[in-house]
Amino acid sequence: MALQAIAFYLMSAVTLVAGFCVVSARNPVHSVLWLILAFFSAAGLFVLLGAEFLAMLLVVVYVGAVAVLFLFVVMMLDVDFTALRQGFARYMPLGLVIGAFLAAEMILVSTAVATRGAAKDNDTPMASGAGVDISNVEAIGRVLYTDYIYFFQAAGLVLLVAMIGAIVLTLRHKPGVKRQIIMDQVLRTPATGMTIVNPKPGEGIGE
Amino acid sequence: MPLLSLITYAPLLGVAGILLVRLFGKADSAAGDNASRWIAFATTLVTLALSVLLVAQFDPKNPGFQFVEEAPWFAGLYYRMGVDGISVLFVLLTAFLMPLCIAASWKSIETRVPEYMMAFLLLETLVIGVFCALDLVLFYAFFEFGLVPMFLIIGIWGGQRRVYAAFKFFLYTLLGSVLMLAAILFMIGTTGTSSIPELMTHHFDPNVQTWLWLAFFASFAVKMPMWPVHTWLPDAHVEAPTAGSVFLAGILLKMGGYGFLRFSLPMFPNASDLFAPLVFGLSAIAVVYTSLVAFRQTDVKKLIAYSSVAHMGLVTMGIFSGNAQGEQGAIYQMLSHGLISGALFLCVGVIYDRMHTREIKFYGGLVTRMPVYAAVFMLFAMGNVGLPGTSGFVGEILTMVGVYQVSTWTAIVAASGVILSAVYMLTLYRAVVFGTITNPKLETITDLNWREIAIFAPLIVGTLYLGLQPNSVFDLTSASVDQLVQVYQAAIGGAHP
Amino acid sequence: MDPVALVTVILFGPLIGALVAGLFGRQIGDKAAMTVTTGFLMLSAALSWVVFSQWTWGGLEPFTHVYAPFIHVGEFQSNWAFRLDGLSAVMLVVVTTVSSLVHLYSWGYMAEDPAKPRFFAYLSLFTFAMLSLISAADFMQLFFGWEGVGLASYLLIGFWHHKATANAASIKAFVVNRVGDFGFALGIMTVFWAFGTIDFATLFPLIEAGVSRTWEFAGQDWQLVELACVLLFVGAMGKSAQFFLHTWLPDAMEGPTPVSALIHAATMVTAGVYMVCLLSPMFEYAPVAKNIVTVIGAVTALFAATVGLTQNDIKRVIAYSTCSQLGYMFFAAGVGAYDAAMFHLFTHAFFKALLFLGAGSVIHGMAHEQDMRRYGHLMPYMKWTFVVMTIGTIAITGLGIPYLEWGFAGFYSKDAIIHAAYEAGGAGHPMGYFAFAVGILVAGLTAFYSWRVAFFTFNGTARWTSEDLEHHWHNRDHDHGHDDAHAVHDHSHSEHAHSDHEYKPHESPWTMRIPLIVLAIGAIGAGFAFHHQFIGEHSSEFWRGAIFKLPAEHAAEGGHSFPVWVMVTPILVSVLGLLVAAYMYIWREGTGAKLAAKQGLLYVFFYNKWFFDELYNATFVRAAKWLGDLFWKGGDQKIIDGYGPDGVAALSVRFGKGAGRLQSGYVYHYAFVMLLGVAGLLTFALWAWAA
Amino acid sequence: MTFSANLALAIPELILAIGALSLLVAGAFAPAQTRMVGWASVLVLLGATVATATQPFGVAFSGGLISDAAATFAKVAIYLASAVVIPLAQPWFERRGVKVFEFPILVLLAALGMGMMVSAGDLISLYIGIELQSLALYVLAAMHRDNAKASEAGLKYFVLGALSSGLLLYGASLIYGFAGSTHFSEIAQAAGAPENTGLLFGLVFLICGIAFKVSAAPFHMWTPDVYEGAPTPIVALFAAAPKLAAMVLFARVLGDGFATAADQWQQILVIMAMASVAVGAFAGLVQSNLKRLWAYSSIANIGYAVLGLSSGTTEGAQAMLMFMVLYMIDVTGFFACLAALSRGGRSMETLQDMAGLIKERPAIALAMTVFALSALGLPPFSGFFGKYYVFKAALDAGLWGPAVFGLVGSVVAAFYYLKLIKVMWFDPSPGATDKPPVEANTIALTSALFAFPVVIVALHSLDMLAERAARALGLA
Amino acid sequence: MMVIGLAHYLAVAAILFTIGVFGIFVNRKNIIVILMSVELMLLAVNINLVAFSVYLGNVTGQIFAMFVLTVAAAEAAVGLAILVTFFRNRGDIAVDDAAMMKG
Repeated sequence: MALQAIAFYLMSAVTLVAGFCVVSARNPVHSVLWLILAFFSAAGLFVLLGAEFLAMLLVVVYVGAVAVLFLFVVMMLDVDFTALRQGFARYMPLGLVIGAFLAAEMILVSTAVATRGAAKDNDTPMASGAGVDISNVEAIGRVLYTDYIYFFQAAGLVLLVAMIGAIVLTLRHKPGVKRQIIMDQVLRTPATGMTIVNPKPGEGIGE
Repeated sequence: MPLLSLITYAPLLGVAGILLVRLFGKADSAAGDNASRWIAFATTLVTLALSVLLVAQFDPKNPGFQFVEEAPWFAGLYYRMGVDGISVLFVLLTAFLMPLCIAASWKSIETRVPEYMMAFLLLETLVIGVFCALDLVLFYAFFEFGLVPMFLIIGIWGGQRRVYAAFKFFLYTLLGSVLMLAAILFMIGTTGTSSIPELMTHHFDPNVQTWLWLAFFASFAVKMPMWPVHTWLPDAHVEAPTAGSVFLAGILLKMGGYGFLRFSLPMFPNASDLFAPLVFGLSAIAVVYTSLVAFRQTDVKKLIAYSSVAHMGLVTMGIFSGNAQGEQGAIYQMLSHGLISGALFLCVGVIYDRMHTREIKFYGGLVTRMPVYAAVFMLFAMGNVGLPGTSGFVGEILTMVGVYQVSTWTAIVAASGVILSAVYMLTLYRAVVFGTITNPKLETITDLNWREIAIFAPLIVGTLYLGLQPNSVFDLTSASVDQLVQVYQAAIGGAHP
Repeated sequence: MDPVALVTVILFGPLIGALVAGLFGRQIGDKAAMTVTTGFLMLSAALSWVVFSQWTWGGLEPFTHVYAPFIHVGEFQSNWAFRLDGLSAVMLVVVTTVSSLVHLYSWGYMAEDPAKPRFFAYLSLFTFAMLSLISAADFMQLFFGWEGVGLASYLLIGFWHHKATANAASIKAFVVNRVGDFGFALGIMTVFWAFGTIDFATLFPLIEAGVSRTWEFAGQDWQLVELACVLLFVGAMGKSAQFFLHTWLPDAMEGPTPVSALIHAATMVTAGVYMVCLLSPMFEYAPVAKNIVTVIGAVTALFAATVGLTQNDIKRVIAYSTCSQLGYMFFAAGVGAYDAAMFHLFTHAFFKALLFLGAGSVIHGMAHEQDMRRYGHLMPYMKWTFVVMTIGTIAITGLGIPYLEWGFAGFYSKDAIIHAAYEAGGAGHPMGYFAFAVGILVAGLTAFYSWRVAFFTFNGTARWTSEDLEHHWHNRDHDHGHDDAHAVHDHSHSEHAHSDHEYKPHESPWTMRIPLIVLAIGAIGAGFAFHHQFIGEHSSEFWRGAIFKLPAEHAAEGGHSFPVWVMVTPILVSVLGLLVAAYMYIWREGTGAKLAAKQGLLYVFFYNKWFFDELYNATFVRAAKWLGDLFWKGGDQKIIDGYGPDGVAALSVRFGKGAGRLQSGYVYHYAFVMLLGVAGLLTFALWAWAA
Repeated sequence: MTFSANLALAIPELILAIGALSLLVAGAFAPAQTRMVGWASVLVLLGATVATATQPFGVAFSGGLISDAAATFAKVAIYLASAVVIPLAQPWFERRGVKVFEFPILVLLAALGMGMMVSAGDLISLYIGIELQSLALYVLAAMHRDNAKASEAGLKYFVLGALSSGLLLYGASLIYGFAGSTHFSEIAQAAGAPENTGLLFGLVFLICGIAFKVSAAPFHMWTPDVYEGAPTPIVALFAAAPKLAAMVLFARVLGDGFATAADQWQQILVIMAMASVAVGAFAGLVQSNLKRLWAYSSIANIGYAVLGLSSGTTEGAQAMLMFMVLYMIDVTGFFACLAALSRGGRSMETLQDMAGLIKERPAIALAMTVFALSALGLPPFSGFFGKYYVFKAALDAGLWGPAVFGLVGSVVAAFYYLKLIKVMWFDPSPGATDKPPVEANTIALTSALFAFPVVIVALHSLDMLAERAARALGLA
Repeated sequence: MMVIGLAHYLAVAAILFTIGVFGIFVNRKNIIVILMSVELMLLAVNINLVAFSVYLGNVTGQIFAMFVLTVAAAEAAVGLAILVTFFRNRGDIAVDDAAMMKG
């Protein structure tokens, strides 16, 4: 029990500190790295809870994809980071007060939910799913493609939107770049490849 | 034959006609403008003819609503039209003034003529609709929509500060009427009906009545306008084109009084009784206050506008007197004010068209150049003063007689308006018409032309006829008014006859 | 002829004349317009005399003929009608006779005016209004006529509308009359409120029963009958130029002189008296109101006489004289001698119209000079005028022989009034003796100023030169301030009787002289001819109930058993006035001027009309202007608009700008606001759901 | 329930999804045929509309999808409003050199998301629906990618939208934790129980999240900036269909999930409604950009819709539905007008640009006048009837103060609508405008005709439909 | 303290959420950091969901969390794409710069 507690405190502390550093780091690259740390420790918390599949997803999806994407964009955009540093402190005190206030309220609310809600009688984590012998992955797998097929497909469409969006917004055909279009080459005939002009005296060949 | 709908929407046919002209003709062509004028004029004449037919077929013995049309609309609301002795009069007044407004704009409006004519015709439809509507929401729709054409008329064809005046007019009245809307919705919600005749017999709890009354009052008091929410009127009048002023004074103000008669008294009798002293007080203040203000004006139109406020003060007090003399007097006063103040604005328009200023100081000695004009102006000035023999007198004396029995002091204060109106009106007349011409620009001013005489003629006849034979109107209204008074008195347990 | 038809012709004849002349005057020409109006008036006058004689000797019974309904609203029932009774019969002849004579007179007097049709139309219109007033069967028609004559008066006073003074005077007349009408209207309302009717015939029988109705105000009960009578009398005060509301009458002399004769002497101004007499059934039940009438009448008589002593404008003197005589009539009515009041009204119409028209004749002859200080020694130039003016003066001063019952018109009526006042005093009327004393005193003053006018004008030395007249004649176009001139567009010098180009006073044409002669006959004989009917032994059968007296007061009237001094004092003071005037203006000519030059306190007070105009200017006029400006600029613009629409609009825009500043464009601000919203709503929820 | 039965209830969604996918493929192979893809998308949307109108009612996918009168009502409106945007926007983009076939597909997917929202019976479908819709809209806002304003608008929209999603999710997690389920029906049971505080806190977060989507104050801050920056035809989409979807979702959550706690959320909604009206009315007074102005106007109008909903009755829900549908037509028409107008190739977006429009383009100016008056709530334009329902519902629910507040707010707002009319009618024109494209013109004028006078006759049937829809929403 | 219950996880999530929120409205430097803050918020929500799921013995929460993850990834992609567009137009991603439109 104690070990679990220690693990919990350690990992949550890491998560929170890393999270704070994400926000407060001066260099965005550092922020991304802190973000990755936060995800890792959060994944640890998931494991602690017994949600191994989610933990794995978090690491794979977030660290593997999202965080790398962030890193990529940060590196790609040629931003002068030194110029971005001003103006943090001015806004800080008020933000802190509001943040603290909000946090206090949310903790209050969370406690209320924890003690009065549907989960109030459960002091210890339960294995999710129908039976104890079913693993976390299996439990999810059983419902994901049956009960939740609708959401699953819809989530796929969300990803499709993201894909289309990213393409629409960022894909550029630079007009100066010459591309090889095989079809055009194959379909080329003498009729399309050559024009016969009959220039009159003094006119030359127009465009 | 759905006569009321026909009268109401007949002007829209004119609008359609002008639209066609506008679509298929060249923009801003003189021919198109003329065609628009003639179409508008013909349409208003047709409407007038139909209204006369309406009055002819109207049964004055029947105190209830006649020519009722009914069709379900939505959410339990109905398209419901009908007239009683009170509203038929206002329909006639509207139809009567409208051709004059069009004729008065014949030469003085030269820009965007088709739009102007359409706005006026639309206005006619809406105003007649207000007087005919027997469903709360329908009434409100006509009532509110009327703001738009008037807004455009003031704003497009108005004077220097037309934008200010148009906005003030619109927002002032809108603020009043949204409160009325709240009351209307509440009434529909609690009674489940929006039929005005039904609501007239429905008894609201006195406490509820108080609030409803106040909400309706907010709208109608602004519309009348009553002191101290009258300040939009002088601005609107001064800036509006002549016909706009005529219509504003002649018809639009009457919607407030009509509203009091149609809603406040029969539907909220207890509240009306409760608030009558308030109305009396405001009206009495209005009469004296605005008369004094009128006395100090330097702008002819503004002076007449303020005088309108004073006259409307008499109307409100007459309405809330709750006896036959007061009600009839108020109705009559509205009718007469429609003619007289309309005519006075036309009188101003005549000289404004010629000189393009309304400053009193600019004028003087017009009588030597414009004797006919002087005579016409004199007649209406006297009507405004309430000289017996003109329609102005009948309304004034009856309202005061009515109020005197209920609130003697109010009548006494209001009667002092009789003196003050003479003061400002005669001072104005003297400054503009009498004396010798001192302003060289006036040397060439011309007297009324035949068109103008033709416009004034019906007004002159009307003013004098109504002044000498008011009973022909009372015959029309008395059944409805008597019923109104009876219901009201029964509701408040009054001892008055 | 059927009396209804007769009176209908009488009533509408002048209206038709007025309409024809007024609407088509330009088309049909001056002569035709004048002929039509004068013709109709003559007809009316002739028929009026027929009606009057039928009434007096032919046993015509009172009747009311309804032409059409006027206003019928609930119990408020009024009709267009003609009520013929003793009072209206008397008034008929007065009005139509004087009016027709004035019409005729105006042919000459207004000969050079370019707007003759308009003038005649106004005159006829006035006559119609006056006739509808006297023939009213209810208060509404009475009020109609009442204001109608006011309108005509306004139009005629301002007839020469290019003159600023005429315009001011006309407005003043109208407005002051309106003040009276304000009371009148309220009086009508009180009557309706108290008795539920405005029809005379229905009303009068109800009064005795309704005396006890009261209106509670300021913790006291006010008797409605008293209130109504007082208010109605306010109307009478305005129309008849009684004290406080008299200021318009002298100014009304800005109008053409025939107008002064017709409206401001003979007819319109007597409407107040007529009304009080007509309403005698009410006034009899309103002792307080009667006292007020008496006091106001007496004070007016005195006041106007004192002012009349000092004036130099010939028409103004006569105007004040009118005012004063009206005072007589009122206090007569106030003490209950309605018949005497009516009789004086009747005789006064003749001699006062005569005096005015005579004065007009003088003015006409003197190239429209009205200042008596520039007259003198006119007798040789205008003998006719002199004679009729003297007759008029005798009539107004009431010369006659007391016990012989023989004298000029004024003698009968004025003495009757003075006697009635004395008698009322004896019968316990609280104001009777006061009125009597004033009556005696004013008789003396009247004699003085009336003779002063006569002597100042016709006798003594000529205070004019022919250069003056010539100058006057030529400059009248420009001399608007004082000149009672004809219209500016007149180019008809040659028509005037100055062929030799030497300017001197001249006699008026025959069209003007005939009316003077007719009126002079009336001034001499009207009293003698009718005093039996009006106030004498035949009076009750003459009036036939038109005048009502409560029996208690009626009993005191026991014939002519007055003390000798009461009988002779009026005539003595009149003679005294005559002598003083003769002394000052003939025998010691110049005494008056010397007195005036001293500027004594009393003289200044009188000369400036007791400073009423100044007082009213300083109070009402300035207060109205000040309040008007205050309400307009302070009330409407600063307070109502400032805090109302304009203020709210400005405030809204400021709110809008504030909201706009919040919308800074920075995404972190937006996020911050959202967070504030969440925190706020959460907190609200915590707080609201805690219960 | 068989899978096919489930699918039968999701036919409109299927049509949209399959349509989007196939058009994506088609577009990828024939990128030049953007117009064709566009019209095909319109057909897909119309097909979905027909399918919606004819489909049976029921609950599918373990409560994730609800097909009922409310969903049908809203979906028809949403699909049609979305369909209108495609022909409106494509020529607009083409004139500005943006020729992408993905645009109609994104609209299809957004419509699909909105459809999911209005059919949501579960917190997860709620969330995914919202995100599907939002992501598509973020992209659409920034679609005019060479335009600095558009990308800034997209960015702001995205950042704040993500924040709101976070709030919404946090609320959803609390609700799930308290109720033990994500199904509205089970949440309703928990909400009915005593000591439901935690659930209601979750609800506050959820409300905040949805309020962002409808842009109710104080979650409105994005609206003016996004409206101003985003391409005009896209704003026509933003302002109409998603708002309705979010409002119906709102009603569904509150009605299906929290009907028993109506007293509690009513107060919050009233506050938001009043704040929205105030912000919309006052901040609009000082605007000179019309799109921005209309953003504030929409904030105020959403305030009215929320007010209607806050009455917590079926009548209130009906009022909200009526109001939203009528408002959608207005706002679509208005932005169609703006999209139709240009002067010398430059968009006309400010008040001053509209000077003298009545002379230049009488039809469009008249249409804009109608929309302005309708938004003002002046009878007999459609906006009035919307307000009629809303205020009647509020008054019947005893919300006196808020109703009067809202009415007075509408008077304040009237000022800026009048200003627009004033500029168009009273002021002289600075110069000729370009010929408006036929699609935009048609849409604008049709909408205007609906706003008046067609609405007068349409009201009767709309009333019935909305009433049926409102009854399905589970409010008392 | 030693027994770790649901409330503990919820508290951690609440604080993490606040940090995320805080990051959005306190940050004035860099829009990318704002996007990362959003990810933190979603992470916090996921902790909530998973914790509930576990303590309720109900797999829905985990599935919900999974969808949240999916959507978060999509959101990140779209967000970054928009950011890139913005950067291309403005040459900068300072938060203060994104204020062309205001008022």
